[in-house]
Amino acid sequence: MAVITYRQALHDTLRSELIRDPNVFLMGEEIGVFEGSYKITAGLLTEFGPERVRDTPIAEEGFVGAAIGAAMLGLRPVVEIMTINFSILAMDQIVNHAAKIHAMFGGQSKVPMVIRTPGGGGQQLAATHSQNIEVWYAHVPGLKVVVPATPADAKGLLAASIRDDDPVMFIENLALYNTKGNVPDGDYVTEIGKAAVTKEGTDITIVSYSRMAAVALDVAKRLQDDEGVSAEVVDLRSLRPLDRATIVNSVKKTGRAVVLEEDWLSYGVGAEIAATIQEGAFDYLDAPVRRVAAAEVPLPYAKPLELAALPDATALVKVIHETLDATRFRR
Amino acid sequence: MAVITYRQALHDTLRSELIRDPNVFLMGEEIGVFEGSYKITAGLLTEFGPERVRDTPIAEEGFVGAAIGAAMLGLRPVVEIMTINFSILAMDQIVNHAAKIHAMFGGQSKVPMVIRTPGGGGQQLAATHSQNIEVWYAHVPGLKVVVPATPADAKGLLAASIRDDDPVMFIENLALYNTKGNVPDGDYVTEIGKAAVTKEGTDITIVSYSRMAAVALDVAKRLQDDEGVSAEVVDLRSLRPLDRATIVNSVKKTGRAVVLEEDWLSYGVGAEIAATIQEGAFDYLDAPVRRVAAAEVPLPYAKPLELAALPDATALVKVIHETLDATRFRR
Amino acid sequence: MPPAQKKSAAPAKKTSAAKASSGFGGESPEQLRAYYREMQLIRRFEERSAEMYQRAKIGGYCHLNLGEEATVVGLMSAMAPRDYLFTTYREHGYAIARGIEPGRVMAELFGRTTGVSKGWGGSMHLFDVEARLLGGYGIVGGQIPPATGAALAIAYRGPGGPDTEVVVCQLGDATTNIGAWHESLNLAAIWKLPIVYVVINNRLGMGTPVEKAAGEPDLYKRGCAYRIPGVRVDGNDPIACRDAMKEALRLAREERQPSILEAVSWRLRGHSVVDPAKYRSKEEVQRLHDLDPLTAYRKRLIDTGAADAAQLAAIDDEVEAQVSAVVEFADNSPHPTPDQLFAHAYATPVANAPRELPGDPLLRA
Amino acid sequence: MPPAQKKSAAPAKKTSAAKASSGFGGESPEQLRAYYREMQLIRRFEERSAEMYQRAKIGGYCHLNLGEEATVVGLMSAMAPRDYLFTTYREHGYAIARGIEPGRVMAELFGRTTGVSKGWGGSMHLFDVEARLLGGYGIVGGQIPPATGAALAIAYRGPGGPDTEVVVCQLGDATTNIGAWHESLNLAAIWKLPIVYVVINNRLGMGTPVEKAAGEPDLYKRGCAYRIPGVRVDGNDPIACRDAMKEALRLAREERQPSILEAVSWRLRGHSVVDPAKYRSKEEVQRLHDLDPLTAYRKRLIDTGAADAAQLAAIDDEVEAQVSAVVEFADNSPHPTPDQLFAHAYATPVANAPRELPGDPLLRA
Ligand SMILES: Cc1ncc(C[n+]2csc(CCOP(=O)(O)OP(=O)(O)O)c2C)c(N)n1
Ligand SMILES: Cc1ncc(C[n+]2csc(CCOP(=O)(O)OP(=O)(O)O)c2C)c(N)n1
Ligand SMILES: [Mg+2]
Ligand SMILES: [Mg+2]
Repeated sequence: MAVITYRQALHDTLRSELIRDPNVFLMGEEIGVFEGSYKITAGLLTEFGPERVRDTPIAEEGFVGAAIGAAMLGLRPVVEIMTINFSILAMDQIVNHAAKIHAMFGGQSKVPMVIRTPGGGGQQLAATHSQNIEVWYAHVPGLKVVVPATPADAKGLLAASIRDDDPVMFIENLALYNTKGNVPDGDYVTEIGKAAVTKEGTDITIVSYSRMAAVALDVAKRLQDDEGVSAEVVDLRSLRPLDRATIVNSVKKTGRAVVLEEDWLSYGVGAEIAATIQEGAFDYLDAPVRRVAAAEVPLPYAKPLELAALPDATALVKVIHETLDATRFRR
Repeated sequence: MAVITYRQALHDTLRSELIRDPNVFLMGEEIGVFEGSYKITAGLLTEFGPERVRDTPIAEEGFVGAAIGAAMLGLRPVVEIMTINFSILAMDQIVNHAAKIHAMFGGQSKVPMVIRTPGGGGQQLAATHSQNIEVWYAHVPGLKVVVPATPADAKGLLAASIRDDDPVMFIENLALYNTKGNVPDGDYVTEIGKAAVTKEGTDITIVSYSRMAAVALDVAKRLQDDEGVSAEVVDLRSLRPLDRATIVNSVKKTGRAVVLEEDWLSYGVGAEIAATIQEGAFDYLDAPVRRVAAAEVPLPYAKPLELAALPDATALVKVIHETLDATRFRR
Repeated sequence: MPPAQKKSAAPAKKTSAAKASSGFGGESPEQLRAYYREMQLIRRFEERSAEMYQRAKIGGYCHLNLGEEATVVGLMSAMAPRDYLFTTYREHGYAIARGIEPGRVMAELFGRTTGVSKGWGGSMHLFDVEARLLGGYGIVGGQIPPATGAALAIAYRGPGGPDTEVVVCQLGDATTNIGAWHESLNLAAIWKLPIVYVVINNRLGMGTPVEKAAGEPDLYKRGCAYRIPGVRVDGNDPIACRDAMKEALRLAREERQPSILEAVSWRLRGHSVVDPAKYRSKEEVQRLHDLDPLTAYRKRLIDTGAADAAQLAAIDDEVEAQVSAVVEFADNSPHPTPDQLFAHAYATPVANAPRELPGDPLLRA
Repeated sequence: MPPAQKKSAAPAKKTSAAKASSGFGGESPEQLRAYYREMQLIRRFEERSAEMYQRAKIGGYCHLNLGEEATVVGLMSAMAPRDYLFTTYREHGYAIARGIEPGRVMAELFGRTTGVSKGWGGSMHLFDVEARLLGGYGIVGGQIPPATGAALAIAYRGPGGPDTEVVVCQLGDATTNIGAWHESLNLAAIWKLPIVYVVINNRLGMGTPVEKAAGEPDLYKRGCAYRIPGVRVDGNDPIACRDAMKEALRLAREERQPSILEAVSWRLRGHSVVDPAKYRSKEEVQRLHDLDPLTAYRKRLIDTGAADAAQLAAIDDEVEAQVSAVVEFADNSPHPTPDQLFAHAYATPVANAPRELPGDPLLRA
């Protein structure tokens, strides 16, 4: 166990997977000489050479598609797309090809590949560079969509993704790279498809993922300390598959739920969570499931506007209070 | 008023808009000489010439992006993308450009364009040609997403979309083209953003859109006739904006709701509907909102598998019965 | 058991004593007649497919290789079994010429479990791991990046040489206008990948002529933007196709030089079986009829003495019987059953994978 | 009021009697000094931008035109006010050279309401309807199809001629490898659109050299796949850039012939202000220093007698003062307020548009 950053956890896992399996290789824009836009791959070109740490031209559709073909021949490409916003250019290869090839050809071909890409807003990168569009991928059968929130999950889920025989969208978050946490040493693999209860509680369930799961945990701890409100936090860890049982069981216990998500409200991840909860825990719910999500505008550059548009701890606390009040919860 | 097909309604509206406004022009693959893959544009090349009915190469990203630029200079392009599956190749232009340009540049430029494209499964077109991915577009602020279910709405909403100053995803459905209905004569424009209650009822609300709204209406009529169950049908007509009030008001009256949708269940349109209902009509709901949606697999080619995967009237009736039974409804 | 299939490399059964002849194109009369047999097999297979579509045995979209038989047979005969092929939705002939039993191809069109893709893919999505046919693809240009990546995998594993593998990526003329082609050619160029891009120039997208769609309609030249060489060949001549393909394969195999091979031919019918091709004039239709590659090749065989009419008639009969058996095999094959719906959901099983059928409750108690 | 801005076409204020000189490149000494002033203005603007970024006055990404001043000024001086410009995220200089008040550009970088995009776009997304700057775009290649479509709109409205409009689409060297470029060039070619694709070849993507990324690194040749002509020009020479641009614009304007203009220069710093460019050797950094286009142009002015040191020093002082005023203007401008969040949600108002802030209930009672 060591305390390292989310970035370091990713880097170390890529490195150890490159060592473990000669079929694993990395590709992406500027991951080699430039060491990666966010420096996740720093040093790896020097250590593993240009065949295994492959710089690509700016051609998202081309190199993501190339990874698919390489995977069909038994390699295990780990592709970096600089940010999730640019994955849109590779969407046809991801959705119409990576996600389809196994089933559409009757199970004859595997596509063992990982696409690592960070999402997230709040960096003043403006409308086209700040999106959280993981819900699109989560909608697509054939993909696995993993959204680690902690350095430990970054490690364990990345190892699992690389060893998985299906295409995995491994979605990071710009604002998480510098966050620190305990990470188990040695070979450490976390099963895909299981949510984590990162804090137990009895009064209300907060469901979240990725960066917002960290915010949720923070808020839950504060509420516990400051107000004696016992919030349970569910960190989804993967959006597809979605661990409905863990969510529903939590709400059966608490009777109340709030979703915290960084994407736009309408048709976002929270919609599925709320829909799941109301179906799975209908008789247990004391109040509607509320969603704390981004305002529905292309994210503006100016800081005051950006702050107003993005969900945060304050908004979450407000909605928790409103939900507790609506059910006459006594603090 | 005349009874015409959905196809004819689209055709006639394109034609009358071309006549009405010289800035309106059509572009897309094979819409001219070939008269359109689904013959919506039959005859228009002959009548309006190749400048206004423009055949494009196979280059979805290129010509959709070109429509954006043309719209910025004041033209009103109406683009046909052969099926919604190919819109994925133009996704970057649609989402990162068409949807962003107005807001990202501080309101200086309008992007008055329409993308017409059919979705839908059930034609044995297999995994890559049978998708219903409108929910992705519905998630994106800056777009309007219109999903007509009837010939009348095809006409009224297409006219509205063409005259609208924002980019509109106008989503048709392969299986609707030959369906017939009453269509008002003359200039007829339907306001975007308002759902329609296509059948009133008191016992249960069925929320749907596009082809499934037609199935829902059928089922509702049958239930009324055969079993005396009074189902109300809400046809969303647009997914963005979503007319939450009409949905919620219906459920406040009926106390029960089912969503019928052709897309995959998880993170589909129905998730937003269910989430909306449980928040907006929490105290009125007698049973959980259930969703009838497609099985979560890449759609297989073989008919028995395809049939098993797609939602239909039988599944809807079953869920309606289960919902009624769960609330001890007496037929 | 599916009906037996003759590999294109195997000599056709002699049905009568052939006129003494040295053949042409450096091939024996036997081999030349085997090509004929293969072309005829594809021809009759496709004609029967059209018929089966009309009889609703086949659904969805269905695109035929009619008019491209010489190209298909010529190209495929040059490939080694170890080479990989990525192709389009217009690929029945390629599958057959790759050595896959035609019965399994027809069964796929029928959507049966005995089909090459077990009924999951249909006409547009033939796949056979053994034959190294790595897919027909329905998204225009969609096959190009994966094909390029397959070549990358070959390069990743070792340097070029006469025994190494090559990837062949087939695409249509109209497909050269899509971005994926550009990105892929560029990758192949800078990474020196063992791949041949074969452009089947049948002069039309669906109804759009190549000159209206491509800024450079001499498609073999389009590699100039990546320093990728190209060659144009008469797609109606199987020998020319084979020879050009051999050289392109050698370049890729031994020199790791990607290239473009453009084969020019004519699509004899509509874009798909449901397209009446009304955009073609009567004269055009007649001209196409005259350009039929099978007629031309047949004449050439007879003119050169590589075959006589009786031999060819015997082959025709044999093919006819084979194709009838093929259809029968497909028609007698079982349909998949709904319990198989989640069989290929994931290659690596995963917790909480959704398996609801439409109308199922979300969470089973 | 934003500080006044000199158009690049306007002669610079004479600060001392100039040596008698006929200038060069067919321009008067006044005009040549005006170019210098413009280049210097961009230089200082960018240097101050870097500084303001370090002081957290500017956020997000920030890409500078340092090293590209000669290209920017040369190209922009050839364009007519009626022409349209689509550019990239590296566009501060273009905005200034297009005649937009630098204060409004800096204010955009500061995210203020007085910014060209009212604070919505930031450094990467400058836009000004009046100046016909139709956007800086942050998605690599994203601007190319819309620029092509703008040219389509011009063609839709009428035939070419000396008074018609042209679209200029600027892109970087590494951007020539993306699919949108291919699709757009092809459309421009087959539709004969009035557009000039200007490739700013600064030899690098972020850290990747052009030779490693492009199969044909002579980028002006890449139009060969569409029969689109191309020209390469020294991007460090403003006069050469201007002249080449004039001809490209004429081709587009009068002959409706799209073309590629490649301007070769060097990026003097990192990809963006936060990139230390560690991938560059010391020698490389020194070499770049020697290639500074401002130093070279300054020397040329003096050598030819088009300016003397005192004149240039005076211009430098003037620019310095101007840029300080620019920063002050930006810094004193108001921030947008959260109540403006939905101001640009839709151009045509629509029923039921969502206007919830994070944490708001979904349906107001
Ligand atoms: C991305 C995409 N756009 C459009 C289509 C519809 N489509 C299928 S085939 C075709 C024409 C392709 O022509 P070509 O490449 O010449 O191949 P051919 O059909 O002649 O063999 C089109 C437009 C598609 N399948 N995918
Ligand atoms: C589609 C896409 N992929 C990647 C990026 C990240 N990115 C921004 S600029 C850049 C390099 C572009 O280089 P070039 O085209 O040469 O322009 P320059 O920055 O040198 O002006 C990259 C990779 C992006 N913005 N968009
Ligand atoms: Mg063709
Ligand atoms: Mg560059």
